[in-house]
Amino acid sequence: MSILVNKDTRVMVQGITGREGTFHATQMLAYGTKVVAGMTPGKGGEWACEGKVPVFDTCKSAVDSTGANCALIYVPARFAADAMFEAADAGVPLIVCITEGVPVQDMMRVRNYLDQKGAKLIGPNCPGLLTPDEAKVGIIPGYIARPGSVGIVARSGTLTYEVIYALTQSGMGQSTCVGIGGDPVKGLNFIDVLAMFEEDPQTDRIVMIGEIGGNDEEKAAEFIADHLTKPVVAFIAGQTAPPGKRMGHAGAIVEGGSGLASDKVKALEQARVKVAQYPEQIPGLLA
Amino acid sequence: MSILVNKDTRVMVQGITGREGTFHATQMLAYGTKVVAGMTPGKGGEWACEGKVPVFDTCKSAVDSTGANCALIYVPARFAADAMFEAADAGVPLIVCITEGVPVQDMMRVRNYLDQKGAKLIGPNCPGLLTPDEAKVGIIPGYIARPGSVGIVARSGTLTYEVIYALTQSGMGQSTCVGIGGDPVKGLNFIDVLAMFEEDPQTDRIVMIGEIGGNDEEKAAEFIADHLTKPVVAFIAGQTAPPGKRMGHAGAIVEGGSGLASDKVKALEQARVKVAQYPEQIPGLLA
Amino acid sequence: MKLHEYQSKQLFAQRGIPILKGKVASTAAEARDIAVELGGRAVIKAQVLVGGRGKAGGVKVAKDAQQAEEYAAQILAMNIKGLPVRKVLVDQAAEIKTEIYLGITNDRAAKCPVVIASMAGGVEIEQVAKESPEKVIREHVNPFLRLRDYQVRNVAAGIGLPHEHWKAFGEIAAALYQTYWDTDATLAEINPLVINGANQLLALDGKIVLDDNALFEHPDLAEMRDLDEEAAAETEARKYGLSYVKLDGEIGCMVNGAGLAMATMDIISHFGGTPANFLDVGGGASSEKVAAALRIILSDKNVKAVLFNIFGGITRCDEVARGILKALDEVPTGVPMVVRLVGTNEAEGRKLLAEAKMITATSLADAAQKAVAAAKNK
Amino acid sequence: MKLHEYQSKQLFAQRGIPILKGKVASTAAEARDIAVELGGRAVIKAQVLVGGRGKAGGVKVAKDAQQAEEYAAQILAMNIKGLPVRKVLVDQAAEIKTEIYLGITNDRAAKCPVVIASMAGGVEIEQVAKESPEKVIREHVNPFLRLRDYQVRNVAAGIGLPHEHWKAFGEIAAALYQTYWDTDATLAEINPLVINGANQLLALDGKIVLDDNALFEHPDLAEMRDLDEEAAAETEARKYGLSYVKLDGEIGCMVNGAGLAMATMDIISHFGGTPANFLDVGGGASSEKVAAALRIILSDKNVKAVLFNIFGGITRCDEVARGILKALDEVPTGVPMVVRLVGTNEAEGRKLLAEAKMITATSLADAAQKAVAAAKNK
Repeated sequence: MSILVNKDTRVMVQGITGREGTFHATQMLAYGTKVVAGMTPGKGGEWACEGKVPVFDTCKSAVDSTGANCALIYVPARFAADAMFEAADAGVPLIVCITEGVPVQDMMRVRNYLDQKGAKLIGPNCPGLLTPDEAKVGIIPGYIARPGSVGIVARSGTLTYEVIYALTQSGMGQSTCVGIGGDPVKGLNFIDVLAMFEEDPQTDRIVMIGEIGGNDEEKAAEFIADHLTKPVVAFIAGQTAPPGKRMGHAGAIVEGGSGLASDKVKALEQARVKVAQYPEQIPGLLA
Repeated sequence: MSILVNKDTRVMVQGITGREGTFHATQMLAYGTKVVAGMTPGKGGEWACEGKVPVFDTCKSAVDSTGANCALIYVPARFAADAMFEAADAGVPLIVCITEGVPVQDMMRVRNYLDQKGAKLIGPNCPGLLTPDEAKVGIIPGYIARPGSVGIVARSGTLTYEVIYALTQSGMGQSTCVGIGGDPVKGLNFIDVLAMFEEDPQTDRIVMIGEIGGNDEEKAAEFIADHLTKPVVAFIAGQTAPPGKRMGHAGAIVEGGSGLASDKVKALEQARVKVAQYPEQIPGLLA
Repeated sequence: MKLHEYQSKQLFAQRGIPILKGKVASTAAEARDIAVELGGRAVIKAQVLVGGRGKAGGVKVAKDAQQAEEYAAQILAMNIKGLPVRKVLVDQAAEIKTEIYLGITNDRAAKCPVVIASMAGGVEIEQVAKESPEKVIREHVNPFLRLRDYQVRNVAAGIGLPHEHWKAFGEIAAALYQTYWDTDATLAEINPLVINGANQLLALDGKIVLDDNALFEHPDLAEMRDLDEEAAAETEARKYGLSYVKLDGEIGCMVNGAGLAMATMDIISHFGGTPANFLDVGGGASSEKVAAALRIILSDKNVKAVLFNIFGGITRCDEVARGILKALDEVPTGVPMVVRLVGTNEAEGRKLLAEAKMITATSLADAAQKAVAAAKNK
Repeated sequence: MKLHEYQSKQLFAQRGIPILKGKVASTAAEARDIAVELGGRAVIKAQVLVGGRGKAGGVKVAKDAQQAEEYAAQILAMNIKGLPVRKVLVDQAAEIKTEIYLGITNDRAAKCPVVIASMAGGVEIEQVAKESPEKVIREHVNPFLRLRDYQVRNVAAGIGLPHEHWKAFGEIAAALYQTYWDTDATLAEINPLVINGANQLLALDGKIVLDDNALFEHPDLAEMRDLDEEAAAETEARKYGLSYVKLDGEIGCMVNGAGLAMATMDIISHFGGTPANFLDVGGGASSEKVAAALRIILSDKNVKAVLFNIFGGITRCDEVARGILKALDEVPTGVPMVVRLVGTNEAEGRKLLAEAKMITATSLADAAQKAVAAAKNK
């Protein structure tokens, strides 16, 4: 078992004929992921990734023809909202948006609409999902991961890699790695993913990587205290970040005295979550 | 039992300080309906209907203060959409809109939003609801009705009265009378109300009054054939209406060869529904 | 409210939909001048608010200005489905390679706009839908999201439009949706949307039907109403907020409520009479409104009897009775009147009418039979 | 991106929000002239992109033009929280009866806009919310429905605004929402919204923060950025699409990924060093971008060591290595460099850097400790 994606996940890549789209779709195929369709308007009928993936003009036709049940989005930010609307309208139940820089007002409408449609969203501005040896849906480097029992959920992409790498080095494999992304308005949040890991029989421990901005970590701490039986280890990035400055991610900003790393650490510790001081301490805290 | 409204229904009247709002709210009070609140922006703190009903500035404050669970709307057409949005946002589960002339594009957004909120809508452009001797929510004249076991659902207001009158004259009382309204995009439709009557223990027979335009009657016929055990008698107005002309109601128009009365009668007869040739035949067909 | 082809195409062109050059003429001489402007060859098209003008001979291609004048004269002399042709549109002629249907309308059942398209354009879409449903593509539009680019691509892919036309098609569809939404239309249709000899997309014909309920938001569009195209009585009725449709029969009807008004027409027909009109005086009808309604009914010279059928809800029977008496004061008439008043304040209403010499009835069937009899005796 | 008070109020005024007459001055003499225009009495307000200018003495009421000049001179000589004041806004003075807070921002948790209001205006709303939460009213807005009139009434009723002000308040709230939505703001705030001596509502102060992700849609707003208000290196970084924030420490950081960049700063601090900057070279960083990033880091004279922490995902380690080598060619430096490369094409990257004299590390802790040591030895 695992969560969200596995070897049966059938992926449609939106923006497959772009440079990054082609590169990562090829890597996903090499990893063994079922990339069943590509979508680029006006290129329907072509083939991508050296003839391995049929390209469609619309999500609707891609889904109708291939039974894709997961959309992976690599289109430029100005087209990202429409790409998500289109995937949801085509009936895709899981949408993963890698694209960075999507305006937050776009995302408010997207989330509202996707919730109506019952479609799950991961991202945007995220590295996607990885269930080791089953499916790589996004840009997490596959070779650093090993199958195992640790579930990872993180707002940051490269920090996710860092943690996967550290776990693998320590001999701890992963059930599923979920990069939920660094935007203020996004799809699945900590709580949603934590609940899935709690239900997943393969997962026995969880790593949660937060950062400054918002109060999702505080809410997750409350949820952990109330609903989780599996041990959770956390790390919060941005202890040294100055207030009022956006630290790369649109969501990573301390504003009006809220979103502080110290508050998040405190909330998590109150929920009896062990909090690492730097990523490489995590394997030790999990053991 | 009855459907939708009964003696416990707590009604908030939006537009209570208008001429029609005051007139009908007074009639409703006289009938024994629990009119617990009025709403007119800027008149919060006043009292309507000779000091019997407190007026609020917002639906939110009216609902918070009085526990109203049904909104009745008498505001002019250009404010009707917002009145429905406001009632739904205030958490009112049943909204009845008497107002005629609401633009259909407004109604498409209203229906979409109310469905999201889980609020039931009756109307617009309808006479409202009457559960004899329990609650009058709208403008159906109370004195023509008697409690009984016939459920009535109709697109037309005065035709509803006509049928209630004919039934009462013949000694047949009514469980609930539902005027769903004559607009092309509206709240509850025949199927929704038929299903409620089927579930209602008090109702043992049903009268359905349709008219030209759209194909709701055809769909209702299908639904009756598949799901109803109680006998249904129908009447369809507009046998002699010329095509391409809007017959009063925004929804009453034969267009592009669809919406014909004859097609509706045929569909109903195929579903073994007895169809009256004029309203006064209905009591005979029910007996 | 229906707009003419030339009006619809103006609204399209304002939002960037390519149309052919053309102008409206009311006389054959004007048509000739326009044809000269356009270079001679022209299409002459009757502007009437009914379908089927093509089959009726209301559209002709003229090879030069002389012929344009001749054809315009012929068409301006026509009656199409009872409507006299008062204007023609004189358009450039186009070489047509493909005829596409593209329309946006309200889907009552889905409660949202729907884009309808087909490569089988140029004929009525209802006919195509009936005969070859697989040729008709429908795309529902969320009224909050509005028409998205990908939905237009769904449509283009669905009808099999070649890629080379997608960009132009997308712009036209977006502009058509904008027209539909901006004008509160219940239908905005391009039929045919053609691909011409130069491989360009052009709206050759256009049709817009506006939502009467939304006209208060669009005074500019309300002014586009062609009063020549409707009975004078209908225009008059609108002034008073009355819903009136003229029919060909002998029994005038004044009813409150649209459904009851239709039922009244039907029952007249059931008992062997013919209704002269549909008339809904509306809820809460004042005596002024009732008087105006009676004047309008009696302005129809075919009317041999009048049936009043009032079921009081918002409308109060005494108000209606006063209106009838007032109207009879103003418009003395020998036409027999049958009155049925039931509902709110019915006793007061009956009392008021007691003195006037009117035939009264309590049941609808009784009232209809009396009206039919009165009209026959007249 | 933050806008100045005077810029925010311009955007408000364009949408009909009443503001006081006023102009921006860069010199005391200009301030005097503006005060003369305004009739003498004026408020002189420092225009800096940080809060708390009032407490710092950056707002003063001058009784005449002479005093306006003096106060402007004083304020233009100030530093507020490290930022030099380069402009003052010279506004009409107003008699203040009531101070209201009215703001619209994005509610991350509710995933929609939220209107926030309080009768306790004039101070920071976070403070009011903490001390007297019952005084703060919140109304969530559906992003498709947008702000409706009844929601504004909910807010007005919620804060207990007297009926007489509802109309003006409603118009201001609607215009504020329009400003917020049109500009893709993450915050649009009027604080205080005052009721003046003549019982009128006026936006006395204004603040807009724009969504950097949406600036591509608003080139006009992007041009309003005040480059004087940020470090030159931040301006330079933006040109290259780099996320850079200058800090006060000694160890320059070049990292890919915002989270990892923060974690790198944190671990430097954990091991006793001080980070000189936050820098995210982004996903798929090209060698040009990396070279630019290095130049920017080294332009900070406090930097005593540089830590490269690259975890390859979209970013490929060999590309990064090439960028580093290219930058070192262009910007010869004696600053010690610690490099940690892990992930996609890590072997190729390491090979390329093998020849350059760089301190390498594999673990993050090791890299941080080496960087801290290198900076101390320098």
